[in-house]
Order: sequence, then structure tokens, then C-alpha cells
Amino acid sequence: MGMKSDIQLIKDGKRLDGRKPNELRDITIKAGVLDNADGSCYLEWGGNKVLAGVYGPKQCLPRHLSNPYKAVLNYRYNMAPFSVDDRKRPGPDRRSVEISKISAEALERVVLLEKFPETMVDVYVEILQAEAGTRCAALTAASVALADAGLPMKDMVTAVAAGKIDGTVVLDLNKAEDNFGQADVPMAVLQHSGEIVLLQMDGDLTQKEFHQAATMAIEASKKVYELQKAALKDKYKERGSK
Amino acid sequence: MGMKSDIQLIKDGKRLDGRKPNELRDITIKAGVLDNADGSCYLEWGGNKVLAGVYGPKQCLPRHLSNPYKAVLNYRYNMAPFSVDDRKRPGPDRRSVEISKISAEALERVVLLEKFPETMVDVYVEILQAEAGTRCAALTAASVALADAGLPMKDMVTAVAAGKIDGTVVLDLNKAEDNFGQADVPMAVLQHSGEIVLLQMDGDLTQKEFHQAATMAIEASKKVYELQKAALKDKYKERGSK
Amino acid sequence: MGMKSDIQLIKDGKRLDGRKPNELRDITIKAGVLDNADGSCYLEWGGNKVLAGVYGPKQCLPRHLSNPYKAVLNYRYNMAPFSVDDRKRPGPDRRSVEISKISAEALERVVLLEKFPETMVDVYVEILQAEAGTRCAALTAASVALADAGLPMKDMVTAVAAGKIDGTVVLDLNKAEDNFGQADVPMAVLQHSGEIVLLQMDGDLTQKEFHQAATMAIEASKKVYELQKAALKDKYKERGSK
Amino acid sequence: MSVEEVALEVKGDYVRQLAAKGMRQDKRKMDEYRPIKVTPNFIPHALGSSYVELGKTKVIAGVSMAVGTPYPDTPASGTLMTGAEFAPIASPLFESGPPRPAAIELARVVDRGVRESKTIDFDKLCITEGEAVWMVMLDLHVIDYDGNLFDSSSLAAISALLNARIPKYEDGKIIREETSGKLPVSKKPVECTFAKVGDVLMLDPTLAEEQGMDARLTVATTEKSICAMQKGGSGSFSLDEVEGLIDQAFKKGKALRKLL
Amino acid sequence: MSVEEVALEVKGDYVRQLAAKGMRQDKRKMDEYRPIKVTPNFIPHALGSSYVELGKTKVIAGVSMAVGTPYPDTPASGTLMTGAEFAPIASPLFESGPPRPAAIELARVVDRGVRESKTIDFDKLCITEGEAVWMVMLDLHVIDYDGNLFDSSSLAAISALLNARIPKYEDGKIIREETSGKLPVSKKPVECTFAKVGDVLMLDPTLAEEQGMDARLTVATTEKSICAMQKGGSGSFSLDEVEGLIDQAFKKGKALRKLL
Amino acid sequence: MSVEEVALEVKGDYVRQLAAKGMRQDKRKMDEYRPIKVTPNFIPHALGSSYVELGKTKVIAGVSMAVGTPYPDTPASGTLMTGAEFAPIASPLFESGPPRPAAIELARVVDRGVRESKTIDFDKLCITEGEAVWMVMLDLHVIDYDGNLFDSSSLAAISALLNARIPKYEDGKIIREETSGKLPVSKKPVECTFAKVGDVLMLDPTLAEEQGMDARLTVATTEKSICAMQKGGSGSFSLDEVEGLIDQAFKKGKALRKLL
Repeated sequence: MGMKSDIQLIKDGKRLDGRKPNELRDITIKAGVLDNADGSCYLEWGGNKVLAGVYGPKQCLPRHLSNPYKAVLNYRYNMAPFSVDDRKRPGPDRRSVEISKISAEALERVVLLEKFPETMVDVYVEILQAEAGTRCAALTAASVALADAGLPMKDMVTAVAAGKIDGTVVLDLNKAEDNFGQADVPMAVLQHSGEIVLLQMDGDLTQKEFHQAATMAIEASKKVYELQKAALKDKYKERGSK
Repeated sequence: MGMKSDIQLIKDGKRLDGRKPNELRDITIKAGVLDNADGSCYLEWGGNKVLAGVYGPKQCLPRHLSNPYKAVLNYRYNMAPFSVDDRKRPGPDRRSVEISKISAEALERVVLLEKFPETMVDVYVEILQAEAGTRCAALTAASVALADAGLPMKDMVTAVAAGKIDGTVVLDLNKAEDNFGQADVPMAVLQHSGEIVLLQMDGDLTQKEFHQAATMAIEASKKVYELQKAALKDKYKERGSK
Repeated sequence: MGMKSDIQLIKDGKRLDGRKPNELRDITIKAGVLDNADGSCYLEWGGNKVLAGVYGPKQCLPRHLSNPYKAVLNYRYNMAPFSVDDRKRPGPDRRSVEISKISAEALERVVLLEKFPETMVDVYVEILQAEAGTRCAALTAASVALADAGLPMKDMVTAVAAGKIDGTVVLDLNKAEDNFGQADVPMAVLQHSGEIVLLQMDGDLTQKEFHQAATMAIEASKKVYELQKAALKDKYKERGSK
Repeated sequence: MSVEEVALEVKGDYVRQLAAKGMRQDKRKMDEYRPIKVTPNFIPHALGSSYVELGKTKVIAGVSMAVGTPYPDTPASGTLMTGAEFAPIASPLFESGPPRPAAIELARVVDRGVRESKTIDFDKLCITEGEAVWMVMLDLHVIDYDGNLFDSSSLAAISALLNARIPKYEDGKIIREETSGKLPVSKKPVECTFAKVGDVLMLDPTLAEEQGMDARLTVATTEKSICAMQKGGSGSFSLDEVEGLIDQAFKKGKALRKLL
Repeated sequence: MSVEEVALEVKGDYVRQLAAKGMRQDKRKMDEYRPIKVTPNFIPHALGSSYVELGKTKVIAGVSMAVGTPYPDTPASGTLMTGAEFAPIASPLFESGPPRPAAIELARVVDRGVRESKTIDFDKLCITEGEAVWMVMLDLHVIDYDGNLFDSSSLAAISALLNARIPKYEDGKIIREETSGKLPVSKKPVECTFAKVGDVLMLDPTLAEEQGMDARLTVATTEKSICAMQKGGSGSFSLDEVEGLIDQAFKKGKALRKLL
Repeated sequence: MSVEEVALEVKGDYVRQLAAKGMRQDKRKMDEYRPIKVTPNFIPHALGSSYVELGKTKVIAGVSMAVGTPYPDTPASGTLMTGAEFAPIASPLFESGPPRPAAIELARVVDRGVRESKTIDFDKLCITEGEAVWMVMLDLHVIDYDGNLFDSSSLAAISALLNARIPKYEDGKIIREETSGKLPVSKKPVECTFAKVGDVLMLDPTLAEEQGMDARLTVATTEKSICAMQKGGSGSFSLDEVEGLIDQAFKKGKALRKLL
């Protein structure tokens, strides 16, 4: 956030990539793309390319981490070395560890883990190409992959970010906006209950601006949710036609 | 030891910080300063600030390290990143590992570990501010923390260093003396038996000088021991008055 | 392989170190050189100095890696820090891991591991001085150490490399030939069955050249095999004479 | 599961029962902090430091500095790095070893509060553009752990930064004995953390309350703006709840700022 | 032993029974590849990339570049570094953590095929002799694993290198948005891997076939030469077998090269 | 507990019983070394090396050198770094992995003996003040372990340093094939290690004696001075005992020095 520059990010009410303030980037979602994983999802979101895979419920290893009341949900957000301009060294860095932690917590709210005590569910998300907003793209894809794996879920998790650029609250920051903008608010919302299960913010927002950003993100999440549902339907149709 | 310099470390029988050859730096000891630890001690020794905490006896983990005849004593000497001029990277370095090893061995002599088979006692010492002589300060504090934890002990471990600067044997080197001096002899002594349970030396000493240094350190340890005892008494008084 | 240079590696049918194309460097093998290891071998091959030690069969640890049908064979190829010009950092690098993997696989073919289910056999090879061809020297020594440990073996593993320099197929590349040559083919062969149990190649070879190189290496392995046998015989004689 | 973990679980259940009745173990109000004590410059040899007690939770923050090359995209700006160590001395629940997710999250959330408030003027930390800048290293050292490390650590962090001095730099060498002024720190971002236990929202959770909570929200504010937020835990918040907590964070933030 | 490992063991036994009758599970001929699909430039933001499907096995290769100092003994040559990650998304058999021996072997065998074929003209990657050269970093990312990672990964690798471009380098800075031409790649080395199951030699083993095999031979060829080989597994080959497989590798290599 | 560890424990008990009767397993006198054999220059390609056998204990020391920047506080002095590896080939008690406390202690005690005796003239290892100095890297490689690694390793270390040569350094490059003289080594510090078993003090403990001992004292001496000491083990020494052992160390040191 907040790198200085003379770049004007909004001109004549349009953003540099031509979007209106409350417009999402293009999103494509496909469920069931991997053969080994129990559930999977490939998602493109603007320039982001994200692959999610789910294994489980399965035996919890190492055993001493298992929980007698519910399944343990592990989430691994991982950037491929070639996903960013400067090669990302393999292995978890501090940023990945934090994103994995809060994303797991978001999913724990919806997956009926108590149905599978002593087991674990592994959610792996590979960021193949990164262009701002990967954590929301990853979590949105992971939610579809969990549903594709047939895991019982209370609701779908849909993640969208809003932010502030050139003093204006906008939806779904792209890379330039993320670098030179003034605030970013990644959120994840449950469609049926309206609950917020992931929320971060950094930058500079007044209470009013936060309200505007949060409302905008929640509104947009409905569109993303439709794409999540459609992806799962397409998958079942395909299966049916085979 | 032994960095070259033109600094004269002793002038007119006084050291740069005004001490006489056989004089200790100021020492303050307080027992029972932490809430979670079973026993604890905060100790200031010249510019050193040291915090010791003890947990145990408790279940020995991992189990295969447990001993059927006695408790295992773990000692972790750890420097806080901000304790030295150039930030110390977190995690054990080779120096810390060595100090931890010999300090554990020193304490094994006094704690009645055979009373608690299959368990372990964890001794943690955090160096918050370092200014020469931290291993002695740490071990002295650890001994108080063990007593504060109520662990049965044969004797108290009291550690003091002597050394040589400008050809003179002196007590308790400070930072400049440690850098530019000629020898350092950290020792830990049991007050009742006179046993030496920690002994290191580096630099250049004749046999005679060693005798002088060792005698000086043992003599000074008596004063430190009084402060250790007083700290424990104060703690009990405080408890009593609550 | 294939660093550029103006060096002529073959002159008048002779190599820089005076060898003919199909000539091995000097090889010395001694079995039973260590006291702790169950079997051991010290081998000099040109400028290579290699020490192999074998422990086992012994309890397989960690237990979950044990195999109910056979012993697990572990192979650790390790370069001493001073074995190469630029100090080798201790610990396995990627090259060592690969060599260890394929060398273990080569030995699995000959050791009757199925006689010792649930156990493991540890083969350690220390490269004390390295001068091209260490993986073949190491595997040849390891095979002698296994025999010295009394482990039942179908056959002896003998490893020799052939290669190409200045367009000519030659045996057993030395350091300059390895750096500036055109191909290297490390092989390990069983003498009685003629089976190839280790084979790597890098550089540039036609099919014909490969045939020539492989034949040359197999032929030379017979000489090395005689030295392996002699080393084991000498060991038994020595023992007998004690 | 260790004895300590079992005991903590029991305490967490108790916290939930109490909360359902609108009560807290230590009889605090829902929007009340435990006693707070800030001791700036606790480690006088360090360039900046502070020791904070928040109830039984105790944290030390220390500031170190070094000279390094700037990032290519900000060639005229100093840098900040924040680390947190959960020293095992602080709790039977901590173990030695590399920082676990919770310690990483703590360091990153404290870092974000400091960084995003733009309280440090990084441009003033430039020595030679593109070549040499001051690297500020902020280390959080937890020594006694009874919950709410976010608020205690961020208080210690900003307090340490406020008393930090920059050493002299001459001829490519750092002269630690001399100073070339104070670290340019202009604002006082503070973090307020709320736990949601069932339907109850409570400020400044203790360890037992953290164990019993469903979710957690941390809001970092300066006088006028929110500069960072972090939700944690497997529970959720409604947007109304979040906005209410932001409101509270602004109010409580003022009180915290007075301690600095 | 996990459920997956037990299941795989059973499949391996079945493969051996079938092979003894001259058959394969998926009815392929012994010298037949599974369907292969190569999608070059799959990660358009990367300097070079390719996505390869070989039956159910799926691998992405990506090329990154940086400027660094050359090795002292080759002061006028760029460098190549190849890494392979067995992401746990690819198989229940993979775990997170540092690269295991199999991943290291894969990276090194793919690297050797590329390097030894001299397909990259490293001299053209020199910027300033002895000071600055391009470092090519080739990363293999396995995302679905059903055997024969050698052939799929080396195909992805060479395909990614063939479409890789070099960013502009000016005044000591990399300008990623502009290009200073394509990576100088002249040949198309390809790798063919054969499994030996009992006495039967079969091309392109699936995961089950790898489980059931005694030994494995990988042969990397360019049009005219063998450039790398690697034997694996605890079984063995006769020299005749090796030479026969080299022969096949030249033939199959031609077909693979057409996919690039 | 492994079979080897149990066996060792039994041997340790036996050592204690013998010691109580004034005896040692191998019939040595209490102040007697096992046979010592020093083979300098054992690794001729290395800059310096030595192979030492002390009874069944076998250690190789090797010297490597590189050019690096000096420490800021000693800009005109070369540096020394000492490492020790307990290769698992040396004993069933050693495992692979990062150096354990015992290996670290060994390396540091050997390093201290060398460093504090000032036997290496580090000022002569300066190439360009503040910029380039020789870094001496001394590596201890234990290949057979039967106790008393301190004395055997320090002997190997000083022997290797005594035969070490400095490569030529020209135009910023190391020319290993040529030499620019010997490493400037002036003294022969040697270490003598004593075990205390019950009340008995014995020189040069074997592995079984180390197992049975209560405490250990290592004394490093040059001809005239003590240059390093290290006490180990959970037992203790009286000051009289320490002074007696220092006396012995001076006497035994003379004999050791003749082997160099």
C-alpha cells in the first residue's frame, strides 16, 4: 500500500484498466480439474491464476495433532516460483503462513468438521500467476474445491477485496492500485448469513470509507458466488454426461 | 579476548569504571517476577539484564528422551535480538548452545533430579541486555529461579568470573575489559561444599595467575550468594504479606 | 562437462597424465580400517581418497520407515569440507542426495536385504579428497565395506566411469578431463551376471560411442573387481594372523 | 495433549458460561482493559525499547538499526522489519523453535499497524539514495503470556519507536555511542483487540478468554483513521458488529495513546 | 503406511501380473506414450512457461531470470538453475517440506538434459564479463501426479525455454515490461523413460507401473546424440537392453520434438 | 534406547567399578595416554591437513582458506572458523543432521585453544586493510570414535595448521596451484583432557570412561601458559583438583608437542 507515485489511478470516473469503481475484474471458475485431489478448482481472476485442491477427510497425521471432536482443517497457500516477477523461493514465507492461517479459520466456519472427528482435511492452493488479490482468489477457489470434494458445508465462502485509490473507494484492486493505492480490505462473506469470516485491512480509511468499502465488497461477493455455483453445476453436468 | 588497543585498562589501581581489582559490578536480584513460570528471577549485573524462568518438573517430551532414574534438565540461554549492538538473529547460535550445555551440567550437580524420574525441568534464561559476563549472570539467576520454583536443591549455584587485564588479575570483567583484556575465567561454585561446577577459561594465564583468579572469584561468589538468598527471602516475605 | 578451453587433452595417443585411453588411474583398496563400523573400506583412486563404513543390520529407526519384507538400505555420500578446493559446507547438497539415491538403488540389487526384515543397513561414505570420479570410487568402496561387514551379497558392485575427451572415448576421467571433456558415463556392474545397476551419462555421445564407452567400462571393472577381492582376502589373512 | 492444554480448555469453557451471563472471570466490564503499565527505554543500551505489562501479559519491544541497501522500488526510503518471538519462558504453551503461525501473525499485524499509519517517515531514513538507508528492526519479545499479545505488543512497539534514536553514521561506519537524532515518528497508532465469545463482544481478552472465544477482531487506529484490521478465529462477525467495534477502537485508542 | 500407499502397492502387484502376460492396465502398447498435450506460455506473466499433460500427470514449467555474478571459472557465461517442487496438491503421496530425494533427482535429470544438450547458448547471456550475467531459473511445478515426471517435466521445461524472452536490462536495472529478445535456445532435447517390470520394458510408466517396476531408464536425446541418461530403481539392465532402449529413445524423441 | 546405548551404559558402570579399585579397562596408568599417531599432510590436496589416531579414536583435520572482508572491529586481521562434524561413520551413537551440542562444544574448545594461544598471526593474513583478509577454515572430521575427541582433535588441528600453506592471491583471484608461503603459526597449543570417575582422575578417557565419568576437565596449554579450559559433565572439581590437573597438563603437553 501507499507507494508514492505521480500516477493518476482514476481518470474521468474510470480506472486505469477501464473498470468502474465498483466493477470486478473478469473471473472464470472451473471445478474438478485435477485427477488425484478429492476436489479441485481452477480459477482465473484478472491476471491471477489459482489452483485449489482438497484431500480428505483422511487419517490425521501426525496423530497427536488430531482432535477427538472434529476434523482438523489445514490450508496451504503456496506461490509457484514463477508466479511473480522476482522468482519466489519455494517454501512458506511469513506472508504465506499468515494467509494460510486466516484462510483456514475462515473455512472452519463453514465446513462441518465435527462430522469427521480424528481426521484431517488438507486444502492446498497454488498461486500459478499472481496479480493482486491472490488471497481472495485462493479462498474463493478453495471453497469451490471443498464443495467439489463433497464435504458437507453450511455455506459457501466468497472472498472479495475493496479498497481506496485516489481518495475513492473501489472494488477489487489490481496490481497498480494495490501498489499505489491508499487502502485494501480483503473480506470473505457467507452468502446466506451475511457473516464475515475473513477480514483484514491495511492503509488509511475513515469509518465512513470502511462502511462503503465493506458494503461494496459484500455486494460484489454475490456475483462471485453465482460463478462459484455455476462452476459446481457445470462439473455435475459434465459428470452426468459422461 | 585480546583485541589490540592502546587503552590502559587500569590507572592508579582503579579500573576504567572506577572499580578496584577485586570489586564486583552492582548486582540486583529479584525472585518471583513472572506469573506463568513455576519459578523466576530477574537479575541486573552491571549493564546485564537477565530473566530466568523455570517450568517443571513436568512430563518429559519427546518421551524417548526421558530418563527412568531422574528428571532431565534442559537449559536454554537465549539472547533477545535487542540485547546487543548488532541485532542478534533469533534462535540458538553455536555460542548459546555451548553455554546452555555447560550451564545445564552445572545445575545437574545441585538439583535433586533423581526425585523426579521420567520428568523434565526446563530452565529458560533470556538475556535482555548484554554487557560482558552474561553466562555467569544467567546461571546465577537460573539457580534462584530453580529455588523459587521450589525444586529441592543440594546447594545454590553462584557464578562469577575473574580475569586478567593489563597484566593484573581482576574480578568480573566489564565489556571493555572483556574485549581488550588478556584472560577470562567464568566459574560457578557451590557455597557449602566449595565444589566447582562450571569452569571455562580463555586467554593467557600462568598457573599462579589462575590460582589468584580462581581464589578471587570464589571469594566474591560469597557476596553474590548473599544476594541470591536475600532475593528469595524477600519473595517469601512479599508472599507472606499478601 | 564441456567447459571450453584450448587445452588438448590427448597428445600422441596419451592423456595429460600419461595414461592410455583405456587405462585406469592407480587404485588401492584396504578393507576393515575402522574399529566401530561393522565393515569398512579405505580406497584411493587416483587423487580420490574415500572411506566407507557399514552399520547393520540393526533396528530400523524411525520405526515407521521399516519394511516387513526386507532391510532398508541407507546410503550417505558425504564430502568432507576439506575434500575440495572451495570448502564444502557440511550437510547434504542436491548433488550428494542424488548420488546417495542411485547408489543405494545399485546396492539394493546385491545385498540380500530380504534376510533381515524390519531392520536397516547404513552405508556411509566419506569423500576425504575428491578428484573426479568420486561416486564410482565411493560405490566400489561401499561394496567392499558391505562384504567386510559380513552381509550376504549376490555379487560385488564395481563402479567405473568411461567418457569422451577430444572426440575419443576414454576410461576413468581425471579432473581436467571431467571439466573439459565431452561426456562422462559412470556405471556400476555386477561381475557374475554382467547386470548394470548404476548408469548415468551426461555430455554428448553417439550410440556407437556409448557402446564403446560402456564396453570399455565393463572391461575395466574386472580389474577393479580383482582389487576388491584382494582387499577382502588381505583382511581375512590379517585377521587370521592375529 | 499436555496438562496445561487440558487446563486451558476447561478455563475456556468456563469463560463461555460466564460470558453467556454477561460476566468475565476478572469482573472487568466488557469494554475494559486490564491495568496497563508502559516502561519506555527499559533496555537503555538498545536504540529504542519499551516494556509493557497488560494484566499478567508482559512484552518487551526493542529497536535495532543497521545500514543496508534500499529496495529497488523505493530507493530513497528506509525499511522496517518486525519480528516476534514467543520465548518459551513466557508460557508452558510455547515451545522453542522457529516462529509458529501465531507469532508470525502477531509480528505482521503489529508491523502493519506501524507501517500503514505512516508514523515512521521512511524518507528521512535515507542516507544515500539507491545505496544506503537505515533498516529499522523492531523485535517483540513476549516474556509472560496471558492473552492479547496484539494490543500489548503494539503498545510496546510504538513506545519503543517513540524513544528510539538513530546512531551516527560516518565514513560508512555506524558510531553507536553517538546519536544523529531521534527516529522520525509522528503518529501513535494503537491496536484494540476484541474477542467474540458466543454473542458477547469483549475488549482485551485474557488467555482463557482467547481460548473460549469464537473470533477475534483487532483494529489499529490513529487519531482519525483506521490503519489496519485483522480478524482471527473460526467464528464470524456481522458487518454491524465490525462497525461497532471500530467505533469502540477509536474511543479506547485515545486512552491508550495517553499512556505513550 | 497410509491407505494410499497400501492401495498403490496392490496396484503395483497387479501391474506385474499384467506385464508378465505382455499387457498394461490402460491397454497401451509397450512402446506407446499416453496422450500428451503441451500448452506453451500458460503463465503469460512469466518470462517463459508451459503446461504439459501426460495422461493424468500434469506439470507446469516456468522460467524466471535475474542478473547475477558469473561463476569464476566461466566469467562470460550465464547460468541455469533447475528446481522441482512436488506440491502436495499433486498427490496424496507428497508432503510439504523441503525437496525429497525424488524431487531433487527429477530437477537434476531435467537440468542435465537441458544443460548437456547445449541448447541454451550461455555465452549470449553474458552482460558484462566477470560481473553480470543472466541467471536462468527453471522451475518445475507438479500439480497432478500419475507417473513419469521425467518425460513430462523435461517436455514442459524445453517448451518453456523455447518461448522464454529476456527482459531488458538498462543502467543496472531489469525492465520486465520490455524485452531484449528471446532466450537463445537452439535444440530440443527430450527425455524418454522406460520401466522394466520383470523382463518387460515399457515406455512412459504410470504411477502404478512405477510402483511395480524393478528399474527405470531415462534417455535424453537431441536429434543426433544422447545428452543424458539416468538409471533408477533397485533392478538392473543388461547392456543389450540399455542399447535397445537408447535406440527407441531416438525414435520416440522425434515424435516428442514435434509437440514443441 | 538403542542396543548400543545400553551396552555403553553397562561399560560405564564397569569403568566405575574398576576405577574404585584404581584400575582402567585397558590397564593404562591414570596419567597415561593411549598410543598416538600423527600423520601430517594426510589430504595433500588440502591447504593443510592431519590425521590423528589416539587409540581407536581417529580424526582428520583439514584447512581451507578463502578471501573475505574482515570484521569491522579488526579490519587488518584474518579470521578463523572451526567446525566439527561427528560423521555417523564414526560411531553407532552419531546420527546425521545438524551439529549437536557435543560437536559444537568440541569445535569451540579446539578453536579456543588455537585462537587464545595466539599461535596464528592473524595480522599477517591481511591482504587489504578493511577490505580483504584470509579466512582460515579449520574442519574436524571424526571418523572413528572411542572417546577424548578434545585432545585428538586439537592435536590434528594444530598439526594441520603447522603444515598449511597460503595460496597465491593475484588480481582478486585465488591461485590454488601456487603458494605464497606457509600459514604463520608460531606456537603449539595442546589440550589435555582428564576424566573424574568417582574420586579418581584419569588422563585421556576412552568412550566407556567418558560414559562412566562424573566430570571432565580439558586444559589447553602452550609452553608457558594456560590458554583455555573447559569443564564438562554433571560432576564437580575442587580447586585443588583443578590446580593439580593444570600441573599435569603442562607436563603431558610437552610430550604431545613432540609429536608435532
